[in-house]
Amino acid sequence: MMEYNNMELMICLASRYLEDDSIVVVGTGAPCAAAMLAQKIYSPRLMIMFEAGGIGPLLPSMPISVGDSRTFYRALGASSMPDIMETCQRGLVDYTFLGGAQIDCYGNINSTMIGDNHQAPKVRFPGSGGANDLGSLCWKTMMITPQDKRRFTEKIDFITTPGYLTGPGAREEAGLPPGSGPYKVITNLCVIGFDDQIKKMKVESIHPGRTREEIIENTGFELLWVDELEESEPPRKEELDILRNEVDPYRYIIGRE
Amino acid sequence: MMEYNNMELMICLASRYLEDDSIVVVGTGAPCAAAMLAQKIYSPRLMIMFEAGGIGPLLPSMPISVGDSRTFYRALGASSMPDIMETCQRGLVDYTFLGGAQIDCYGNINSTMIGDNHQAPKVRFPGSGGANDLGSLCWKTMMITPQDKRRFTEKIDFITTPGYLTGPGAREEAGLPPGSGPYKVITNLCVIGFDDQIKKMKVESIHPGRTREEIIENTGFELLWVDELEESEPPRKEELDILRNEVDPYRYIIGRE
Amino acid sequence: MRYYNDLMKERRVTYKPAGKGKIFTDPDADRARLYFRDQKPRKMTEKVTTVQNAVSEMINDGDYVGVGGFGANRIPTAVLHEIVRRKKKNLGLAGHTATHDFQILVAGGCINRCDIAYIVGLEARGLSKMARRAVESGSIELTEWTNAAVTWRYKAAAMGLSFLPVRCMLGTDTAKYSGAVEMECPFTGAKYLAVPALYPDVGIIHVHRCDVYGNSQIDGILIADQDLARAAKRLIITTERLIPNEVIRREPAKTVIPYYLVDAVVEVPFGSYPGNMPYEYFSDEDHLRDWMKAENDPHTLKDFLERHIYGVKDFNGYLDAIGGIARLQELRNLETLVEK
Amino acid sequence: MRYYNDLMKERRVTYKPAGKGKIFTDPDADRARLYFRDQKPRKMTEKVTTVQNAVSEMINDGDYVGVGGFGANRIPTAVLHEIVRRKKKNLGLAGHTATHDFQILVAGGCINRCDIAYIVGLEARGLSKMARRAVESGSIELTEWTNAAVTWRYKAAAMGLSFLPVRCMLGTDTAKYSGAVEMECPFTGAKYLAVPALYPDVGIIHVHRCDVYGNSQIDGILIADQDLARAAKRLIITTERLIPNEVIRREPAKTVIPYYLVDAVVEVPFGSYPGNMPYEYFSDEDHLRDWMKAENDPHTLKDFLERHIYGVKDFNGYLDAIGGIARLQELRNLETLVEK
Repeated sequence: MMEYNNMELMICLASRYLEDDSIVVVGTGAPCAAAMLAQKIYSPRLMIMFEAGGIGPLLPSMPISVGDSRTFYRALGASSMPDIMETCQRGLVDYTFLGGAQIDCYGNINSTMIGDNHQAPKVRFPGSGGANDLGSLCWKTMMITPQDKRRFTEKIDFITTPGYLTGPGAREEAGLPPGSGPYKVITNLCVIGFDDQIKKMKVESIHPGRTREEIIENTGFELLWVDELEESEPPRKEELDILRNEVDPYRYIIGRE
Repeated sequence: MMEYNNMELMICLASRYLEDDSIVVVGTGAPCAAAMLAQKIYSPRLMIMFEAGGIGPLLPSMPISVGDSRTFYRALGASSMPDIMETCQRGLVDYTFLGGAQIDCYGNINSTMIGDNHQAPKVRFPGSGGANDLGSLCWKTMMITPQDKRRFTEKIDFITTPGYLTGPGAREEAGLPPGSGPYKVITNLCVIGFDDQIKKMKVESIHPGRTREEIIENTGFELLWVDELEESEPPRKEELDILRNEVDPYRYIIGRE
Repeated sequence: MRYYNDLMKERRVTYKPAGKGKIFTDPDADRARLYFRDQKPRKMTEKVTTVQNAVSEMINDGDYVGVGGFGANRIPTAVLHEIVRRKKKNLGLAGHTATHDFQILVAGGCINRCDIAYIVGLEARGLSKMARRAVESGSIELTEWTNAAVTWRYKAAAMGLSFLPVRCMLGTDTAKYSGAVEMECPFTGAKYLAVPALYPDVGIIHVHRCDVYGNSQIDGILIADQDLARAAKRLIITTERLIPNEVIRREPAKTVIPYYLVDAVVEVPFGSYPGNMPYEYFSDEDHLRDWMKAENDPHTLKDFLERHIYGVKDFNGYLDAIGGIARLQELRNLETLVEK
Repeated sequence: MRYYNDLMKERRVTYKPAGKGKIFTDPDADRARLYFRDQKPRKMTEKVTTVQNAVSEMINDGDYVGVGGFGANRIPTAVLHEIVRRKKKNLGLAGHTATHDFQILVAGGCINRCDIAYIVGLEARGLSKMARRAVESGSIELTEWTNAAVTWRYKAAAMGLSFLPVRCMLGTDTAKYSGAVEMECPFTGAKYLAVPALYPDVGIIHVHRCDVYGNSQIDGILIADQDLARAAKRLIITTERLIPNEVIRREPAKTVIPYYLVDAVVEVPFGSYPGNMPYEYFSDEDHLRDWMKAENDPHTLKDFLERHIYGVKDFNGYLDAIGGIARLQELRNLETLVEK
């Protein structure tokens, strides 16, 4: 078995969920690495978009910004932020990837602040950026995140981006597009989906060497579990080779762990 | 004194009202000829826009369509219809020129139909096109039109484009931008403005050889008259020379009379 | 500093239909989203086909059609003729400065309803008597709008919305025969009309060049085509020429219509004839005049249509009938202002 | 066929503020129209000036500013530095993926209110500790939005409207700290948020090339600059290079910003440094890292700012301080992927 770190594991697992011939809007970092890896192995015609306007680039390297010139290098299109956001709003974008400081059992994400005073927060994060937009308007939202009690909490301090809000029907009730919502959360411990009925997080597979107990210990709310809990398939040699040699040769992302 | 026909007269008079360093949206025909003439004599930096997207062309000849390639020949910009209409809506366009089949004392214009059955009109005209938009959103609307009782009527069959609607305050009441509205109507008989207070047509000058009686006979409603009624200054030699030799050498417009 | 929120509190307002015109297409953004998710091909696959196949497979009787370009400028003539040849019926049309395109479809008896901004006329060329008769006969159901209103209705759809607020049409009969709704601004209380998003069943756009996947470039003004392409449920692109994907990737900012909006691609040189194609060829004013003249008499018109549409196999047959390469070369010289 | 009007009748609906965030700018479209009519120069006149004059004449303490580009891509750095050098105070900012631009203005203590989409962070580079401290101290009044919401707020203004309906932010705390209003679609009854038009007092945009009148071309993605340029009451353009008007007229479709939107033009080669300028030079990641490192300690930061902003005469002085032409040449090679 090959050695790999948590970041490599999460990126490899995430890459397998991006269907060929679909469209994904990604940010910088792990999501972009996952999309690039998917393109190189599983989904050669996966179309990567960036919220600032880049459409289908032949990425020469990992972008530093979702608006830098790599995001439209030899691209199919170089348009604008409203064009990309309206493409999401029109229902043409299948996947997006988000991160965040806190997440709850419904997949609601906080990337705005810790504390209860909005005007002078204990800790301030960047805010939504495009996260709320993408999580509202793309069909399937995925997350790549380390898992611990601080991040996976019963109640997050600020809902920056909607998951399933308060449960079944809540997105639709709020006016968000029916049929959209969180899809997978890929952590350093497991892969989590969402229960079809109650829209809460449901563990689908546990990474090699991790245990159910470890996952429970690192989660601040009660998790659901699929009946036939599987072991996540670890990174394949091909995945790691390409991730390390082609996608992120300078270890900008995979060296971060 | 030089010979000239009605069309030449109207175009020459209209050209004098287009201030330099202003922006005008025009259609094809006489309005475009007036704008071109103004550019060549009085207002070299008058900026001509066309509703389909042309911005500031060096018109090589009279366009046949407001969307043909002449409308953006060596232009400053070649954009889109929403861009031009939004530029009007934003309040950046000073003048526009409209025509129509009927007009009333408030400058409301009908270019849609004659009759009272909308689904099967007695006579069908093209409809608004951009006329309603331009007459709603540009600051000053001008008209070039022959004057007769059929056209200048008490009640028009269909208000395609708003003039002052039912009088003072009516445009604002309807939600149209304050400060916009009809400005001049240039006919084969006279130049008509609008009374500041009651917003009805008010004759400002009578063309050479025409009489007050003739104007009254050719108008289906009561006209106001300025106190110091002047004679319109006839086309100057320079105007006619440039109009005939440079603006409309093939007499597409001025040959129509 | 004034804060506008100080003016804001929960309040009741009225939405009131401004007109009795019918809305011919579904403005619902959620249904459009589901259609786009399930039916729009994300796959970057070759979409090159023939005009015949594009029309027979993608345009059904009863469909609502949006035509690109502007009347007789950059119009998809080949597809319009094929619609007539195949005797498509009961089409709806976005009459967004519909001039020669309207004339063609009405000559074929293809239209039974129309959102009007501009119809019947051919701008400076005058009016089509035939189209006028058809409209006056009451055979076409009519809803009034304006050029801006229709362009904004496309934009509403392109933005993935079900409506947009506009400041035109207010106070007029145009509004009274439209499908707009009176509303007010949530922030200022200003009066607006809301116009419903227009998602046509089919969009047809002629472009200067595209690749086999449909990534398209247009030279010069776009008119409303950047929005129509995004609003249309199905989109047929005809193109002056096919180009390698490599050319698209060389200047990505020139891509006005990306492949994922496109369902069919057809290479049709001179495809806007007798309309103007910017930088390529000018409109054939003689031919357009002949067409209008033929409308003086039903028999003459029948012969004219037989000679140019029904009696020819395809668009190249039409181009042969009007004088072929020699005539097109003249129009090219007219367009480029080359003096010979 | 279903007609949507059959569903339509006059009805009462509710507008309800979704949040308690302040709206810092006037969304009123009529007042904006009057400003544009009376203050926007229609005259196609030379507008070339210096950064110093542009900032002193066109940016006042208390103004609300919209910055073009995207954080550290195609940003008008020279103007931002000059704002800091001149110690402008109490500015409002549209924090539309404001990364290095936010960092510069906060370092200068210039901002007292901010519409947030994205602040404090520098994307993949991490967070600015100094900016974070400033925000956490409560010294900047904050209203939450999203990138799309701010881009659509610009678009509302660019369209000459006072609001637009959007489908983001719904159901979240982002909305609760925004200035959006809950409303519904007049045609479908679907829930929307209305966002107020954002007409900044000043827009500042760096472009690839423009003529002396301000007719501007941008290569690559536009981000939100086509709308910001139209929304801004005053607009300062900095440009990599001035070009003759003749070049503009050769390809009119490339004009993203026409002259009548522009109030001042300044030629600033390398004007987006240390940001990325597409096709010209890549971002200077070393310098951005140095800046972030300097923020670890107030004294170090003071020295850093003195060396790069306060202590240099102008933007060329800054470029000299970071290594001059030699460094810029390296960044050019990085951008164009030339291997040496």
